[in-house]
Amino acid sequence: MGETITFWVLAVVSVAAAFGLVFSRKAVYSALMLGVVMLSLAVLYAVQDAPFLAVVQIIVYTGAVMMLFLFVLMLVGVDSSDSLVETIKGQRFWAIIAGLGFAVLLAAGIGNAVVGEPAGLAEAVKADGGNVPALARLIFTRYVFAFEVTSALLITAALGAMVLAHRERTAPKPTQKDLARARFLGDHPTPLPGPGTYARHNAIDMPALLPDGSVSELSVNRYIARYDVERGRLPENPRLAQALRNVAKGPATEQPKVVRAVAEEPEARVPADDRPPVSQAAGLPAEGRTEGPVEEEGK
Amino acid sequence: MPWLSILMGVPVVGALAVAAVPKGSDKLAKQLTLGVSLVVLVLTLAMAAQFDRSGARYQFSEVHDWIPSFGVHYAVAVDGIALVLIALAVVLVPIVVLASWHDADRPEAKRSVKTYFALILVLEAMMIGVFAATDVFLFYVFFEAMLIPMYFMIGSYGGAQRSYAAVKFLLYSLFGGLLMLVAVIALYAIAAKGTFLQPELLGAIKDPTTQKWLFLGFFIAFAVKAPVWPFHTWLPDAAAQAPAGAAVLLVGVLDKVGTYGMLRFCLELFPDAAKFFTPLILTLSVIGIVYGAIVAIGQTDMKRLIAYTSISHFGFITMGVFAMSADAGAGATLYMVNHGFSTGALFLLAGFLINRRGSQYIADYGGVQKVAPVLAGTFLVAGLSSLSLPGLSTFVSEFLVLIGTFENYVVPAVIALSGMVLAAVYILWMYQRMMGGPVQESVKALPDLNLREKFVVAPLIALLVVFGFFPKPLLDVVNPAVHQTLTTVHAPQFTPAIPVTAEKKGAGQ
Amino acid sequence: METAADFVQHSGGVIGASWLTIALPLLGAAILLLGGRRTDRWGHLLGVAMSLASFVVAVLVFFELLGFGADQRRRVVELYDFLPSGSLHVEMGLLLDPLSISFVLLITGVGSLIHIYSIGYMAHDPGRRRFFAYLNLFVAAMLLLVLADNYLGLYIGWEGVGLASYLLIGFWQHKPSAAAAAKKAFIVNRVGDMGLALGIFVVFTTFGTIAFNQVLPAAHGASEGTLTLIGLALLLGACGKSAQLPLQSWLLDAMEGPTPVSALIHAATMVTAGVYLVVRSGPIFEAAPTAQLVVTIVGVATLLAGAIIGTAKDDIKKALAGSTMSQIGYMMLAAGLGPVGYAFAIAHLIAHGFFKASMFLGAGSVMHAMNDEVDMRKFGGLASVMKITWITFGLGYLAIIGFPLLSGYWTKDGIIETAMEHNPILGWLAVIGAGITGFYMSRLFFMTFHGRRRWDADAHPHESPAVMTWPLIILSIGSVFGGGFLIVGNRFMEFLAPAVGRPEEMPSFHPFSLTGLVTLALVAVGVAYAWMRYGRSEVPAVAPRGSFLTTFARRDLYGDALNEALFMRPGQWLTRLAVFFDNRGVDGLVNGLAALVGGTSGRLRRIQTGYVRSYALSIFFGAALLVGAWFVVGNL
Amino acid sequence: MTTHYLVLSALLFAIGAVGVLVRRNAIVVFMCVELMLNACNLAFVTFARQHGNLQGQIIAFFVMIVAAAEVVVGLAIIVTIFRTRRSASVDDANLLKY
Repeated sequence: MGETITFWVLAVVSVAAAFGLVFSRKAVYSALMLGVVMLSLAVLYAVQDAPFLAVVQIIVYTGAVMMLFLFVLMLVGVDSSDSLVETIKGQRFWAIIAGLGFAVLLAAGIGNAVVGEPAGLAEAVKADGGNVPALARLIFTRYVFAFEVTSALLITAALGAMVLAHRERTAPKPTQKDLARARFLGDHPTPLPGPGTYARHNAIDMPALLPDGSVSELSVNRYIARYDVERGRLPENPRLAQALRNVAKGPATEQPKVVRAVAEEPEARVPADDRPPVSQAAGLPAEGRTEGPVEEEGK
Repeated sequence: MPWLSILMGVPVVGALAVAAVPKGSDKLAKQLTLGVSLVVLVLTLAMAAQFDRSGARYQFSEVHDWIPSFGVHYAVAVDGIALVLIALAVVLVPIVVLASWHDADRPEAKRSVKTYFALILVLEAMMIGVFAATDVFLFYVFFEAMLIPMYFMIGSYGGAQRSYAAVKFLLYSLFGGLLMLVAVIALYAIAAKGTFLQPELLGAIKDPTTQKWLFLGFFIAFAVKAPVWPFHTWLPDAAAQAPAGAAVLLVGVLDKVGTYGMLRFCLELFPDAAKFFTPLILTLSVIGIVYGAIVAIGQTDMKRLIAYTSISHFGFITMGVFAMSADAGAGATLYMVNHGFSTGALFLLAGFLINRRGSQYIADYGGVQKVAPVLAGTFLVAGLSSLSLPGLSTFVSEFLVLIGTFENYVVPAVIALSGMVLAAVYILWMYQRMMGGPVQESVKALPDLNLREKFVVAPLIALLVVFGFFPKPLLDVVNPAVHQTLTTVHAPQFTPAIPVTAEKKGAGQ
Repeated sequence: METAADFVQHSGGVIGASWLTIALPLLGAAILLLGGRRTDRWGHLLGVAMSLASFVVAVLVFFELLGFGADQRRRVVELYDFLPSGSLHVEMGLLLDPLSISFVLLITGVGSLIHIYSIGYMAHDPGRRRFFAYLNLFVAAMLLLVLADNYLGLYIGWEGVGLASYLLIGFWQHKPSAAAAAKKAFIVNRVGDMGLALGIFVVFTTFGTIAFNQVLPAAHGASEGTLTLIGLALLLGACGKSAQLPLQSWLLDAMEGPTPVSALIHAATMVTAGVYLVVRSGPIFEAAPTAQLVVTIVGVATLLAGAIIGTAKDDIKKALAGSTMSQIGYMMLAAGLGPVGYAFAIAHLIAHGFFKASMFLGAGSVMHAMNDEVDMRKFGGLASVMKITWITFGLGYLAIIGFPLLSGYWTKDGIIETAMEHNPILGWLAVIGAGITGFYMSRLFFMTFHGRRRWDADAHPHESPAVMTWPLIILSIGSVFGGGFLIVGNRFMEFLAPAVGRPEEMPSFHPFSLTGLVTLALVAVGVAYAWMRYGRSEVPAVAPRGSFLTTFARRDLYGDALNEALFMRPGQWLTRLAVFFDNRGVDGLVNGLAALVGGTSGRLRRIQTGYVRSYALSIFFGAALLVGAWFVVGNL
Repeated sequence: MTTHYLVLSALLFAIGAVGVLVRRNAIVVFMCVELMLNACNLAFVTFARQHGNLQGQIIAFFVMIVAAAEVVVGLAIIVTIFRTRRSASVDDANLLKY
């Protein structure tokens, strides 16, 4: 009876969470939904005489794998939400048809199958005195080769991840001398101006006033400016507010060339013909972003 | 002594050795190739000398299991027909090697010279194998494997359009080969003898409908290979683009596998179907003879022209094969050999001309006879052999084919006779345009044949003349095999309308 | 009737070595061709020596043959097993009988004289060695033609002489006209050879052998239809080689070759091979009257056509070629008359060999003197400067028009009278032909040697050297006495009878028969008319336009035009069509198929959008379908 | 009871599959794949109990290991792609076509 209740509760939760996973616009929500599904499943494992798996599910999946997902999400950018508008014609329609068909067919098939009462695992684990020792016996005897192979797989995966994520340095690392020269060749030999001193809300989101009285857009970080704009926490002074808006709108406004020359992605210096041809087209918006301010400067 | 395996092994080992020659010593590679091919020639002659003309049909037989579970054997042996064709191949190879001495090493080509010669040796081994195989499956393997070296010889050493020609050649041949593979497997399955050995499969297929389908499978493959009209269009392209030496091996030997296969497999394995299809095939042959000749007349490129003459000649061969008479069969076999020599000489001489002048268009020549009389003279002899002038061996074979066909099928033979006239037109017109007339400016400095080239042409012409006046050695070898084949097919014996009393000449003495 | 038993197997003696007649000139040709420039200095001498040696062997054989009784004069010399095939078994051998030995003597005799003559004629030609090589090759092939004891051997010789003729007509390959003429000769001959080959096929399928001594005795056993077919096929071959209608067109062009070639091949020997073939196959023709009739018709048609062409040609060699056609027409006519005509045919052939060779060589001598000019309108009055040539040519001329007691008189009148007895229409046509012969030969003779000198300014005619004049003299002796020697007293008929069969009654020669008188009168009229027009009156330097008939004759009776319209133009058209069809039709079909496959896959590859999700969708659909299928199948 | 678990497993699997097909964010697609793997694991575990045989659990265990490896590599690939393209949309990586 207890199992039935548990099952129905968790089944509803997990299916709902699964739908949430598929249909939420923000990837972080999806990740959390997936965590819910996994936890529910962990409980279901436990219910079904698989305590070891339940624990592994929680530790490995919910603990490690999910964290990895979230970490990558952070890396890629959590702030953007996906568009759910389908771009491939008929893809969504046919996907749903196929999914429905598949589910119905499978469920119908399973539902029609005649299944007796579960045999239960009590017999199987009795000799070893528990689920974990029984599993251990199997893993280290009969399936030891597979187990060893998985270790190789994991090492390979770790290596692969490192190789893939590694960023190849295509130019020699700039020395102190290079940095200094670049800095003094650029527009801003001095450090960027700090944020404004007349802080009322939050000191680092207040643009600084330069000695001639003008507002320095360089003094505010773009992300902070955007945060302010989105939250409507703009300063009351219209000049300052306008400056923040400019910063938030224009990407990386007025990053001094000196600084950019050092901090810019190395691929900007990769000769054009080393890149696959279409990536130039894909890279176009990014270039527009970086080139935009230069034009503004000209004006 | 496993003669045939040795014959195949020597060139393979030679090819490996040639391929292993260090880069830069091309001359060594060439000399090695020539040496190996001459060794093979000597071995073949030694084998041929031991061939017992009145002995068993298949001699020098070797049978080893290859894939026992399917009854596939490494089985080789030769009868008279296979023997003369192997002899043709091994005679042509050293000649081709000598003729191609500088073909592969044009500096602008940047191709590996030794690879070319290694490929020739590999091809030689396969040509010997395909004629010697008595296991249908082994035959098929050689039949297809032969394409590979030839594909590379055309595709990487040929003329401007070489890749088009090579791909066309390959696709055509594969198309036929696949049909044959189906037929080979079906033959094995339906015969249910658990073996692929050709002698044991004789008469295994009784059902006439099955015979017809299997026959078609084999025949189309051979018809593409031969090539029989209308499967011929790959040949002019391939022959025109291939280097002259490769073209000789292609038209001279490789294509003979098609007609040889008809004689050995189509006829012997499926006698009833062969008889059923004979009218159709004779029609195709006659069309090929006349059509090939007419199209040859209209060619402007001499290598294409020679290729089309070959289509005409292959018409004669298939006609002879399917005429089902002893004379025509012997004639067709002889034709295969003689055509190899004759067309070989023509292609090689055309190659010499092209090397000198840099053009394969007939219109770019004129008056060559004046500046290079030996070249022109040998070209004329080769041309005359192509038009089957009596006194040259091609005449003997063409005459036998025609008279043998006439015994059983009057109308095709009479139409085919017109091929004689058309042959005269295409050869002599080409000769007139290229060699006659005033000397063209561009050929004024054309050098005559050098010593190497004379050594290339001389044996071919000598063979043509010797077998033209004295074909008996070849015929004696071929006749028993042809007789056996016809016995298998149950071809009727020819009887004249009014048999002259079989008295010897001059019995009155 | 003859039987195989009449043929005597022979091995020893000079006859046994008769193969030397063929082998020696062949050896000469081989040495000269393979020896290259090394043999340039003495090549011509070797050529002459080989030809003479062959002649000597032939004479010895002849005398040994004469030594046997008349019935024993058919000797077969077996050489070797040539073609042992399934049912066709050809043993190469030589057949020596009166017929073949007559030819052998003519070929080697006249051939040797022409060899000698050529030493002088070709003295300044850089290709003289090659020329003699070809001449030797020709002699060998021609001897094989007449000596072979089977049709295949004959055929080999037949095409061999065709090759030699091709090489010699095109000897000056650098002249496009010569190269074209050589090709034309070979191709037209090949059309004839096709007929000969067909004839051989029918012979083989009928009799199972192609040896003369087995086929000919058995010929009467075959059905008349078969024999007619064989006869007509052989006749086609004969027409090609002997330039009879309708395959006559090559002979006039063949005059592009050097003059000794015209004399030897295109007058004295090769072109008569057709007559030899018909006479040799006599038993076949005798049993097929229709074929015989066609032979005579062809003969008469050609003798008239050749004569008409001869009247209008201004080129001395072409005029002579026309006359050759015409004279061979007479021989054909005789050969078509059966045993009674054979002897006359061969006798005329031999006589013609002498006088026509003499005239051709004379013409060559004239050309030699006149800077290779051939236009008779630029000759005239040469009699005074070239005495020997004039006399020898004149004797040949008189012989050909049938001047009483000269060679042509005996042989040609014999033919005309036999034809008259056989079929008056043919006979009278032959008489008319003789009259025209009188005219055109006189025209030629007068235009060349008499009348006003119309030479070019730089012409300095002179008599030819002795090496050229001696052959002329010897040949003219033959043309004066040869015919009489052969015909008077039926000497030649008796000699030939064992070979060709004996007619029921030997023809007796009536010197003053009505036909003979009429013929003589007509010839006289022709000569007189020619004298009026060309001897006494002025000959215009440029040919007048002339009537339609003149143009008709000048254009070779439109033979070339006809060939062009009937064969060449449609042939070219057909060739172009076939090439087009091959490139666009057959190859186009193949390439079209390839393009179709290529196009289809080009379209199909658009399915590969690059969107992973599309691929995943199709995978998922596939999985769903599989599950569905599994249920369906599982429930069945 | 077993049937219920299996139906749940099938449902989750189908939902995951639909997610793979309709979502463009590579990370979400990955999550959906994980969902499908989990659904399979549920089925394995259920069958293990049904048959009284531990091998179902063993394979589920291996599936988890492989899934972990797969996630590591997959995410690394996503990061690399994102770094060059500034996008994690699977539709943007469509060069391998035609």
